[in-house]
Amino acid sequence: MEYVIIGNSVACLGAIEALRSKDKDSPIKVVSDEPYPAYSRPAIAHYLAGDISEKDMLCKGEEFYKKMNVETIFGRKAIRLDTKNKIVTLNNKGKLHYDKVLIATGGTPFIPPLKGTGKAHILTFTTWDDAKKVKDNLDGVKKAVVIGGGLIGLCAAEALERLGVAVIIVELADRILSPALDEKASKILEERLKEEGIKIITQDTVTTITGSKSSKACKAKVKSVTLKSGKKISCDMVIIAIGVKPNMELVKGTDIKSDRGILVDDTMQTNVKDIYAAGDVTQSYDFLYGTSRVTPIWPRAYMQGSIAGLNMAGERQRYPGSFDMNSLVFYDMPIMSAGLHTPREEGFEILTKWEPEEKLYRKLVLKDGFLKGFIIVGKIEDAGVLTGLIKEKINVENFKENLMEEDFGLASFPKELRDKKLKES
Amino acid sequence: MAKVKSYIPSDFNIERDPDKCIACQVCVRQCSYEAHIYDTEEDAVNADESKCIGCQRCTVFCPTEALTVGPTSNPNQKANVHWTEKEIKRVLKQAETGGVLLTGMGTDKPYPIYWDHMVLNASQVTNPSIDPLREPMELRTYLGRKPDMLQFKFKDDGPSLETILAPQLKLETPILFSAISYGAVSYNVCESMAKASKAAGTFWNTGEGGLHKNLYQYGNNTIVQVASGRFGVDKSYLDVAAALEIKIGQGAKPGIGGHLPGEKVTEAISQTRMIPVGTDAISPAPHHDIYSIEDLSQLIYALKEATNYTKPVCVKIAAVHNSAAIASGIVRAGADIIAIDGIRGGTGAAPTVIRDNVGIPIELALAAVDQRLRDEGIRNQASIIAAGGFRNSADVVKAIALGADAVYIATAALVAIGCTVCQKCYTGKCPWGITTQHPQLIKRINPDIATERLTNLLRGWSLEIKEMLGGMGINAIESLRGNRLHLRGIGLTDTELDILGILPAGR
Amino acid sequence: MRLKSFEKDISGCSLTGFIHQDGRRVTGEDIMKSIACMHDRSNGLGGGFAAYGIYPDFKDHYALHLLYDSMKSKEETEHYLNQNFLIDMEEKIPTRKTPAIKNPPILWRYFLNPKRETREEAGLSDDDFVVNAVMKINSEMDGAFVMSSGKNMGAFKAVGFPEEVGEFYRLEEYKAWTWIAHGRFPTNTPGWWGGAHPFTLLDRAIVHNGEISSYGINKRYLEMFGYKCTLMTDTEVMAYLFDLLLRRHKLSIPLACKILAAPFWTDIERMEPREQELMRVLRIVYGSGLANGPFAILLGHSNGLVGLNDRVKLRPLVVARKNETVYMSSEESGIREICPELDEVWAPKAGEPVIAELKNKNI
Amino acid sequence: MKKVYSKEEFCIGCHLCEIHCLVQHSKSKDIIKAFKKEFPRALKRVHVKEKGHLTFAVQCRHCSDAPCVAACLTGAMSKDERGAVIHDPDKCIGCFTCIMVCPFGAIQPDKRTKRIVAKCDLCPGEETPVCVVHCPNRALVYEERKEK
Repeated sequence: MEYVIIGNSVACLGAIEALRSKDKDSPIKVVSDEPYPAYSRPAIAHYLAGDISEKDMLCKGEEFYKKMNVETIFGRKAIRLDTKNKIVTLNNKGKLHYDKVLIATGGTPFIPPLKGTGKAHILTFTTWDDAKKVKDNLDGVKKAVVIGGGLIGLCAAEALERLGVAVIIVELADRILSPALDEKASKILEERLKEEGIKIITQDTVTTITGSKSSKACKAKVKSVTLKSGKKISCDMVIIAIGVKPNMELVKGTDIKSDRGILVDDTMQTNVKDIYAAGDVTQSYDFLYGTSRVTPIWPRAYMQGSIAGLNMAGERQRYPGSFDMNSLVFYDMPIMSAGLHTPREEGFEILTKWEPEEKLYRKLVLKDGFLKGFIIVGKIEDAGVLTGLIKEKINVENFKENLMEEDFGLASFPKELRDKKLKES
Repeated sequence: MAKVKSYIPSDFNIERDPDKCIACQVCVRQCSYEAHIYDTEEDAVNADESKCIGCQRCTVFCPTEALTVGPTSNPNQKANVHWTEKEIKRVLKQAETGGVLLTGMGTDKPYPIYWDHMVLNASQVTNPSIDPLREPMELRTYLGRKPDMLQFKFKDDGPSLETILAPQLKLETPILFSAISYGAVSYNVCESMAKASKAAGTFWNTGEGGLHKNLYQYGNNTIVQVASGRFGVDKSYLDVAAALEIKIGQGAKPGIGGHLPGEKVTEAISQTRMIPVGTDAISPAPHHDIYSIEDLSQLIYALKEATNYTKPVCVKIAAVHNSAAIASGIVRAGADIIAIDGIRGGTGAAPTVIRDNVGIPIELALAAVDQRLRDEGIRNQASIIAAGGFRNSADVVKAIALGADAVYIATAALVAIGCTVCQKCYTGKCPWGITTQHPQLIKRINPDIATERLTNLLRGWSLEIKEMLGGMGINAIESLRGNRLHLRGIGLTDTELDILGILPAGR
Repeated sequence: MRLKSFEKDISGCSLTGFIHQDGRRVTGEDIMKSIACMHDRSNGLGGGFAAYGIYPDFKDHYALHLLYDSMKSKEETEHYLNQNFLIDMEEKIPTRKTPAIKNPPILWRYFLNPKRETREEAGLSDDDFVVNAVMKINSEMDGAFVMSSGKNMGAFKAVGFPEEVGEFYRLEEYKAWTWIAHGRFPTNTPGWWGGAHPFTLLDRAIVHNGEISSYGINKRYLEMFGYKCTLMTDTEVMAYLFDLLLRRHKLSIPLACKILAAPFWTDIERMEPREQELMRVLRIVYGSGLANGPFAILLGHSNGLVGLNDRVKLRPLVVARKNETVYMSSEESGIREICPELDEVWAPKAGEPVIAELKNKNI
Repeated sequence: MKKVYSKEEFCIGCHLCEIHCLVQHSKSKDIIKAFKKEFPRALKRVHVKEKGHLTFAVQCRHCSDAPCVAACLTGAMSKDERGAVIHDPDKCIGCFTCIMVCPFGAIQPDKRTKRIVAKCDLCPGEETPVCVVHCPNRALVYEERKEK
């Protein structure tokens, strides 16, 4: 049995660990266009801000692959997938045979139609290299425009601001971090960011980037951006951080079915036998929505990776489905949101509480006695207990009144439920 | 009306070593009297000494030993041998409350402790002492009515017993846990005594609090009490027990009834006592169906009938002036065991004036009762359990030499599981989780630990008793029982020696 | 118990005895030899003998051996006796002058039976009547002491070494099927004649070597049944315990022995159910009768001889048999001295009574 | 594997487990220094939960399929050879994703820095975790149980 994994992020790690837990010696090859062992993408902003060292960026360290007896082919891109003959072709013409292959190519940054790109200091913010580029080009940068008020946009913004760069965020939507947050939470966060001096422009977007003349000596430098609204903002760096979309180049022209992401069944197998997919590249089951969605979140990717790995190794293991959840911390303000925190349909019971002076926000969404989603700003210590209630589909009817307590946790459970959790864990 | 300004100085000083205190607030959480207060701004712990009862919970639990709690260092200057600080405080207290002063545990008045005026004998030369580590040493004791003689039929295949022996309690060590009611103490304490009794092969006593259904499994090691309030008494209660005890009196409060305040009567307690939740449980001073010895006899036989003569019936009285005559009457009334509780016996709550002034020491009562029953030739007909402030194994040995079959311990048992004899049981806020029903405080007794501590105590005392027996050249407890020749008195008057039936040391 | 002072007679001792189970009667020479050979186990402060079958002509009479300090006490006692008994014969107990035995008291023996009417008034059996008389004389009659009170038997005791005592009483002139003897080693006040062993009540005579640590409770126990322990000796207590158990409670000798030397609970638990229950009840009821502490005793009675050790055997006792004769002694030497060739010799186990009886009980 | 379990019926809410946990994870391992001399103060990894009369200590359950390990964005959470879930503060970026997915609320943020989390490591090197050793009422036990 030969395994090939395309992509080397968290889904890949999950797959390797799962495969090796069942199959100690079949060869595993990992192909990645990035030169590094798996690192923490979500941490690139912290890397930029200097919170975390190079070595600590690595999820498992160099030795992991050796320990797991995995052959790594880093810095090479898989460009073709021959599903008939089970061959993966690399950009160096190299060919890899597989019996089972996992596509974990993640997402690629979404670049909006822009005039005046191709100048220096116009950077995306998805990979470690992106972050490094930003770092290397920082000197002399006073003011940066961040396109996109999503998660990565805000992370980049905070990092830059902490590095002493004036930051303007430009967000197309009417608020930042939609859909991860509801309006209220967005507002609270927006306030907080503004306190720190970050400017936020919503319902607008950059159309043109203007800059200095380019010469042989050096590329043109960014001078300013012009917004759809006509507003012009001078700046000397532009970060494009709108978000990512599933990276599906490899399946183009194959018989592998995809929609907005690669479609997989509950074993993470695509419609083509022996071809699996996991992570941000997939479009998979969300049990709260009851449909398949693209949910580019890290924990989900790991889980899918390991489910895929187990099934590839012949162990039947169903993917229970996941749901959206986010833990955000900006300027020491923790925010968590999970599941259906802002349902559009009827029939949901919504409990909210807002304490302005402490900046405490708590919002729970229930349906038929079950917790479906929540948003918490401030006291997040026991939020995991709520996540558990959603994940384990526990009926909360008879202790609903406790749910809104800031310190709601196991202590607020009915005894039998608490015992079940604590004594049997 | 404005609150009366209290003139009562604090009883205790709380010293906190600032170099050691880490403000972890363990003391704050442990003190059920709120004598320790955490100051959030200062992140420091302060004390309100006026609230301290000196129970030492905080000093024991302080992880850095930063605390010392001792008697207040500025004792009332006015105090003298007659007007002691204690007496002055009592007057002040009553001046401020206008009520009866309550207290807990046994009297702390310095009445003579006769145990400490008796010494034991040991073998030298003419007969060998016995080493309990090498030779068998028997503590097994049977409590119950014994016939004066046994009758046998002598057949070819050997003698066969004609006499039918009255029901007996079999003890592996001559120590039982004395009556402490569920209500006065928490369920966990009861469970611990029950488990320890089972482990040690002895008995515990429900007191007048009834028996919680969960503890029925320990029935074979349980003596159930029938007291003037008749709380928790029904058929199953009598049936499950190993023996029954009619409580006439208690050493700490002879002639006084009991009173469990309503706030202590929780759901579980109301179930067990068979009274409504939250109602005061008041046991009358006398049994209102016992106004005479013949009435007692009727109750004794009523209980024997109810249990088909399968269980010994014990009658417990407080040691008072004419205990001997009373005891003789009780034996003739049909009791199989008499328990005599001396003036130093404990209580969960009693008027201080009663506790400190009514009754007589167990040593004298025991000696008098044993001798009286022998003089009347009825000593076999009932076993004697002595109670009231037994502190150690030597007290036990001396009591048995004076004539007791076994002893009841209660205060010692509670001390074993944490009690510091602070005498505040009646407040229901016992910081050691013993005399309380407070849901937060009762958790402080973990029956696993308490059972272990109680079993250890019984084991330790039993080993010491064996050592003392061996020294006297005796290898069975029955040869010590009533064997007053192994006692000698020190510093006692002729009259005291006479009552105790012992010789002065040197004779 | 109202003790003014207490000086219990503590003593070590030698003891020996034998029984001819065929009823053959022999003179006192053997027994004297036997006890003499254990001379150094006694210290000259007391010796004594009991003999069974010595008064065939008066075998239906109670034979009372008395010692008197003075004529006055003799008159007083005889006055009492005459009131209550029919005395068919009385005489001085024959003795011989020996240097060793100094100022002997007046020694007198009576062959008598209770007066029917007085006894019936008292509503007592003959035995009880006699026991009461013995108690009365020993406790109330100043200077009078009953050495023995059984039928067809007698006790002979004095202060001195046993062999001297035997010589003094001319024991070679008596013939008995059971002889027991005792040499005393008191560790306190010089013994007095009454304090010497054997201790007797009715036909039971006990010689004893040991010290009973349970004396205090044994005594109080007996007092509950009306016994007066005036002599402050363990042996007296032993004698009364046997009297209580055998005569008044009608227990068998084996049962009585199991009370004095009770088996341990652990041993009882190993017995088969019926015996187990029997021993359990025996201990529960007669706990105060347990003789706790070192002892070896010989109990003589009309029909036999019993040897018993305490429950952990802290004192010596050797038993031997030759044909129809059973010997019991502190030391084997005491037996070999009078019967060098033995069929068997053994040391009885702790608390295991050795019971030898006459083949023909009505000689 | 052996884990620490809490018996709430005997937890007296003294918080000694937390105190000794903190000391165990301090530099000096000396209770007085740990509290009075070491700044920032070491972090406790056991947490006494309280509600009315109910108190009990919760620490990491070291789940076999630990969601925090799966969810950790940086690999700061991992399983060691004992099967215990351990946390590498250097890798931790304080995103609190672990907190978000821990169904026990056993992981808590550092109240002061509001970033790094601290969690139970079962006291490596100790035969029994110190919280269990120092619990005065045996409300904490260290034992093997079947996982449901």
